[in-house]
Amino acid sequence: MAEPAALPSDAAADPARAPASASPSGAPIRPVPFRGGGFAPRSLRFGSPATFLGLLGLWWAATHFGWISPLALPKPEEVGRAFLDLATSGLLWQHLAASLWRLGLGWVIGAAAGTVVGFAIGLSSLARSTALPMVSAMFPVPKIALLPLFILWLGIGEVSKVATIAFGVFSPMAIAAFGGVDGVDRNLVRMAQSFGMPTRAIVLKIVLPGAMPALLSGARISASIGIILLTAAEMIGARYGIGALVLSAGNLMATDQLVAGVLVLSAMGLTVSKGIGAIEKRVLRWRA
Amino acid sequence: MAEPAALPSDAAADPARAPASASPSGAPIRPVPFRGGGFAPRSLRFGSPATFLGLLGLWWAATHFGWISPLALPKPEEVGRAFLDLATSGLLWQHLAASLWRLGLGWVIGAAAGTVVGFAIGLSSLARSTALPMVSAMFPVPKIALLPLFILWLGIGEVSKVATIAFGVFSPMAIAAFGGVDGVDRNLVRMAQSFGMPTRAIVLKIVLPGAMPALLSGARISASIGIILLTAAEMIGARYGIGALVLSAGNLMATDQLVAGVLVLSAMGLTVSKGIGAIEKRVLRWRA
Amino acid sequence: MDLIATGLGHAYDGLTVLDDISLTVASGEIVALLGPSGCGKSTLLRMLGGLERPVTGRVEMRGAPPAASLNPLTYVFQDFALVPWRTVAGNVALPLEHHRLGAAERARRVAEALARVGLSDFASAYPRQLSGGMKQRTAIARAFAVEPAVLLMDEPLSALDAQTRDLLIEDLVRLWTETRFTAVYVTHNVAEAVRLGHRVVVLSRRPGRIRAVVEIAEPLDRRREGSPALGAAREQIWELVRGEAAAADREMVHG
Amino acid sequence: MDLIATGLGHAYDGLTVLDDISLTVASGEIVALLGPSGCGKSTLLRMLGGLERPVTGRVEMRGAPPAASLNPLTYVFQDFALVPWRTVAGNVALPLEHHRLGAAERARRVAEALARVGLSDFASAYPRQLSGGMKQRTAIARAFAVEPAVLLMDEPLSALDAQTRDLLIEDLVRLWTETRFTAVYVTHNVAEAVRLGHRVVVLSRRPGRIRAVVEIAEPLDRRREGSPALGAAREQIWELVRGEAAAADREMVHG
Amino acid sequence: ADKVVVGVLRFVSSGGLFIAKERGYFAAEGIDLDLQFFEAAQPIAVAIASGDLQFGLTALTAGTFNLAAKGALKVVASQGMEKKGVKGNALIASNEAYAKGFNAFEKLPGTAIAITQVGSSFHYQMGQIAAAKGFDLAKVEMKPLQTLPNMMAAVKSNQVDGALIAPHLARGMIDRGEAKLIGWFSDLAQYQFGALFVASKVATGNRDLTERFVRAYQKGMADYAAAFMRVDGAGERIFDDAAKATAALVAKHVYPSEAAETAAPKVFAAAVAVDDRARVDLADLERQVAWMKAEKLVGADVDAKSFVDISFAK
Ligand SMILES: Nc1ncnc2c1ncn2[C@@H]1O[C@H](COP(=O)(O)OP(=O)(O)OP(=O)(O)O)[C@@H](O)[C@H]1O
Ligand SMILES: Nc1ncnc2c1ncn2[C@@H]1O[C@H](COP(=O)(O)OP(=O)(O)OP(=O)(O)O)[C@@H](O)[C@H]1O
Ligand SMILES: [Mg+2]
Ligand SMILES: [Mg+2]
Repeated sequence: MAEPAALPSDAAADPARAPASASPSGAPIRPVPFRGGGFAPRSLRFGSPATFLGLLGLWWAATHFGWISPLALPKPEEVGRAFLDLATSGLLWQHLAASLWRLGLGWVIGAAAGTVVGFAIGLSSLARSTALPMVSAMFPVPKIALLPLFILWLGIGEVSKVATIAFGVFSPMAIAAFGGVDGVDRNLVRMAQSFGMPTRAIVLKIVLPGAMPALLSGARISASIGIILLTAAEMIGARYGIGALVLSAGNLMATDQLVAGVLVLSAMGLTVSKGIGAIEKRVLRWRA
Repeated sequence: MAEPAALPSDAAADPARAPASASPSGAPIRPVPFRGGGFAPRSLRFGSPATFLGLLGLWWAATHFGWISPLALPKPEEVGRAFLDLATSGLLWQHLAASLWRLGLGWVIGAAAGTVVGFAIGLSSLARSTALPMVSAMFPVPKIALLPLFILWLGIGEVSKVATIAFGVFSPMAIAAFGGVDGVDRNLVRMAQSFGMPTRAIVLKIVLPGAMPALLSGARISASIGIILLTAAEMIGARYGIGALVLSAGNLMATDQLVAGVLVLSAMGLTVSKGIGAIEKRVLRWRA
Repeated sequence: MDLIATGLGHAYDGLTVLDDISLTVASGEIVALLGPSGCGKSTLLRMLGGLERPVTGRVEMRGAPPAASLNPLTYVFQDFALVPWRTVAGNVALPLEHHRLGAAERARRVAEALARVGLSDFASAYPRQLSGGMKQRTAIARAFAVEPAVLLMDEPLSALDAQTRDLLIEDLVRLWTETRFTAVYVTHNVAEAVRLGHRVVVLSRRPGRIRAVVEIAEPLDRRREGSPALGAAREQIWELVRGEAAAADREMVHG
Repeated sequence: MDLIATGLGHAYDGLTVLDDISLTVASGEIVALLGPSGCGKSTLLRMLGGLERPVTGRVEMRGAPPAASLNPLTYVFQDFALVPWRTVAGNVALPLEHHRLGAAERARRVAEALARVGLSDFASAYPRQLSGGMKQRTAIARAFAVEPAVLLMDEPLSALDAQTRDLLIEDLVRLWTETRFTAVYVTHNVAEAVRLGHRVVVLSRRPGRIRAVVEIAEPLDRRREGSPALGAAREQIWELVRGEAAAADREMVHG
Repeated sequence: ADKVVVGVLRFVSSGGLFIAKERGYFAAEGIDLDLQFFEAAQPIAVAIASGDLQFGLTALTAGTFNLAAKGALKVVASQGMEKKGVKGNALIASNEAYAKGFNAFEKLPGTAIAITQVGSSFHYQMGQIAAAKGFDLAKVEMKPLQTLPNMMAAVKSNQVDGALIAPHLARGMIDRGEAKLIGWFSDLAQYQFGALFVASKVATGNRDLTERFVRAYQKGMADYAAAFMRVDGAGERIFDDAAKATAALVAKHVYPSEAAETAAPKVFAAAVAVDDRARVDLADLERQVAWMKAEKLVGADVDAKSFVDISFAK
């Protein structure tokens, strides 16, 4: 079977073959120009470290050659020293531990509530008519503006801080979950129904895994928002916490500490994002 | 052609027909149970006004029957009075005008920059390797933490306020645009290439409209984030602005004004969202 | 178990899709439903299976389903409807999981169903790794795993290419010869209808009405490409559907 | 204008997909490319049209394309590739817009192309409002609007149902009789290949090699269902592809 | 011992409390004091209202008046004050504005002045300056910048014409040539800007605890006054070893990460005037409330008498 079958007209291998209506074989021959390709960017292997190194270099040059006043931006080595001071004194870990704990708890509560409400919106007309407008109305409410009320309601302890984060995480997560549920292939649901699967099983085995990609991307966004809110949450009576550190550095105009703290927050964001990426890879193994 | 053709075996209209292998015609007959339906929630017509009225009623009852201390939450009528005072004194419009102007300008700048960067990330490997990590690193940076630096760099005038909003809007918009470009059907791009369309035309006529749904939903989210940041932006040296109003109400512990201001922000968010919904309906007419 | 439809009619938002369909599917019989796109074939099948409530008329079962049947009326969907996050075996196990079966019995049923369609080696593959024909075979295995009394198949082969389709038709004929399942087989492919149907019910353009019922006496396992009886039935049906198809194809979909 | 491929080969990340394909498509000729799924038909067509760079070998054009041709090598895609946000007329106009044509000339070309495929009444409909056959006809109109020298068609009818496909094949035959276009027609449907090809090139399973080239002398417009010449060619080709298809269908897609 | 949580800012004006804690005056009264530090004044009052804190030492602002008027907290003792002869808050001008002629209190109309927040003590002081110099406060553009560092930055970079700012910050800026002095507020008027607050529940329900707390606090305030308020013949305050030792106690809380040698002089320089028995000047508070009412910063129903209890600190 591997050899071409010998058929009467097996002449394709002869490029000079010229049927009746063909162009004269003496006509000029031009190659077919390439016009495809592109529109498929890839992440270059060392792109992201190179970028960060480049930015660092730029920062170094800008502060050392006086392009930027030292008031406006500390030198990289000052920030590095501030960071080292924090790390060696052990303060960094105390700050980090306090923040991570608040962030983790607030995010879990807010994300869980958001997911449940988002699922309800995605599955029930009643929830869609009542909870959806509430979620949409709550999203643009600035959490810092509500801090005085949060203190009155929940005190200055951990509760109000965790609540600030949870509250901020809730809306985007609910919206993501709702979109995810809405996007679940209804054919799969009909299939499950056609096998007489009970509603509970359909929600758990069809809707939940089907909404998982949306939930994970919601987790990604809401984690970023949670980190942003850390600073707002730690405006109130926080002794430790990266947000508190950054705020007090701002109050003292200690720009080196300020920038160090901001970089820590940014690194936290990147770490969480990488972590979710890893989870995605595992949980969504079934995709591509 | 409308009449069924008279064919030898046209006996389907006779339900009593029983071929050789069929069940005995005396066997018990049961209806086929219905097991479909559901999983298709709709927004009920008066759901959202009913919800808001219900919440208002609850609020009224909670504050009037003393379930919540008057310190923690003002009565609805107090908030209404505060709102009316603001409206009749004309202050509300001054605040609103100042905020809308900042929000509009900041959002346009941030969204435009985000869209351009997102398109670059979506189209070029270089941008994907450099700009994408930067955008991801910038997203979780809390803008309030940077306020002291923003003041140093951009002063306490309108520039720093607009920049705060633009900066906050930039990342989510870039991520949305990038996702939108990534999601554009590559077959359409190949089709355009196969017709020899120049790259510029492909970007404008294929990629841009194809990414439009994602851009609009990015606009929706980033507008909410812009409104949230209004308060942060107006922390500094703003005499007018809803964010400044809310902050100073918080400073004065004038909870009635505070809640009125927050409701205005929430209404702004809902209005913007409705507006984008209307644009969606027009621009995405070609869908469903 | 027989399936009996009486005076079925359906409309979506005032658009009448089906009108006065009466039809009996006897036990062990394959009824092919043929009609142009949009004539309501899928709607009819959904009503037969209890996934859609008929606007007029009713659907009934006569006689008890076999005791082992977990799901008397079982669908095979055009788009396979495989759950992408489950392996082949997981997909076949899905409809068994909410029944009280022992783990061993469940595993036995899955293994048996996969063996029947020749996919035993692919039990732990994900749907994305399968060719179209294998996907559809998985869907068929899933349907057989619940021991259906009646199979409701909605264009089960239309997503496949011609050669693969041919292979699966042979699979189906073999399965029918072995198990004598009952089926309603929706298609708009005349050749397929003639190859698989004991009777072919031809529907008109929307609103779908029964235009004709063609009975094909030749036993399934003896039907061949060139056979004259099949050729005659095909010609006859082709004449019936041709004009309708051309008209239906030139219709704009509003909405 | 002739299209000449010499010693073409391709590989994706080390996976050899095509091997040593040499082929000449003469002006006015329709070459049908037949082969099992995954054998590299689309890859070959993309290389012929300059959308993919061959790893080995080269593709050339001999002779000048007609002066009026805006895009000598023009595709018709399997999934239609209609831009959903443009109307039928807008889709047909799309490839004309970057050429220096007067607005009147552009409108004339669009109207003529739509008239040729019988879609003049649907000029302002959006793709979502069209049936599959109409979508494919729009895609064909778009291809004709640029006056191609060679049409490259990648399974242009495989997304359509059998009846609609039949109607479009007749359309294509009529169009060829009128305009004598040159085409490479990729398909995995033997009947289609035999109906439309002056020559049928049969590829082997991956890596695709030319297994055979079957020449069919009968003029396109005289080919009929039952004709013995066609029947013979079909049988011959069917034999060639059958075993390969069964094997290809049982292959798991890795990746 | 009774466990008591008190909210406080890391300011020298809270020095009385720190001294009392360090010298064991609270322990002597059977109080186990837990200091809870805040970044801003406002949340201290809110936290007392919410029940998280029993006591708080913070500024008198429109916000605290509004909260107090709702019955959640009471003022029982005073904190810092502006007093003739002791340099308190200063009005400074940015170099640019100064060069353009902003060199006296009288030139304030038409300028943009940085304050912390609307309704803050700085805001009130601007009102008092306007009253003393007889111009309309509305003619001054008030720029709320939330924090003192923000205000400094704005003055330094000439983004505002001037600021009313704490004395040690003002001195530093003037010394470094970043701003010019217009004048000291204490030259114009006298007033109390901070107070010891107590939750109403504690003041009425546990009068004994409140009395013991205030007693301990008063002792600390007496030490504070003795250490920082003694003046020599020229009116300059005397910084001797005793003052240095006391300053070191305060510095422990105000500059927790700095050594006492460098921090103590800073504390001394930043010391504001206090009443040595921490008495509340009810008439002064009534004036403050009246002014804020006029500016619509507090509700019309706010009355100082209702939340000030002068029976503790006599
Ligand atoms: N859920 C629905 N809501 C509204 N209209 C519907 C719905 N489902 C189907 N229709 C319409 O009802 C008609 C019949 O649909 P149906 O899917 O039953 O046709 P069909 O014969 O199966 O067509 P096809 O061959 O394309 O699968 C079509 O015009 C379709 O647009
Ligand atoms: N962009 C790509 N990257 C990697 N592998 C590819 C790519 N495109 C195609 N392939 C692989 O190359 C092989 C041939 O693909 P191609 O699409 O050319 O086959 P085909 O004959 O057109 O198949 P079909 O009949 O299914 O359309 C397949 O195994 C496919 O998985
Ligand atoms: Mg259907
Ligand atoms: Mg292909």
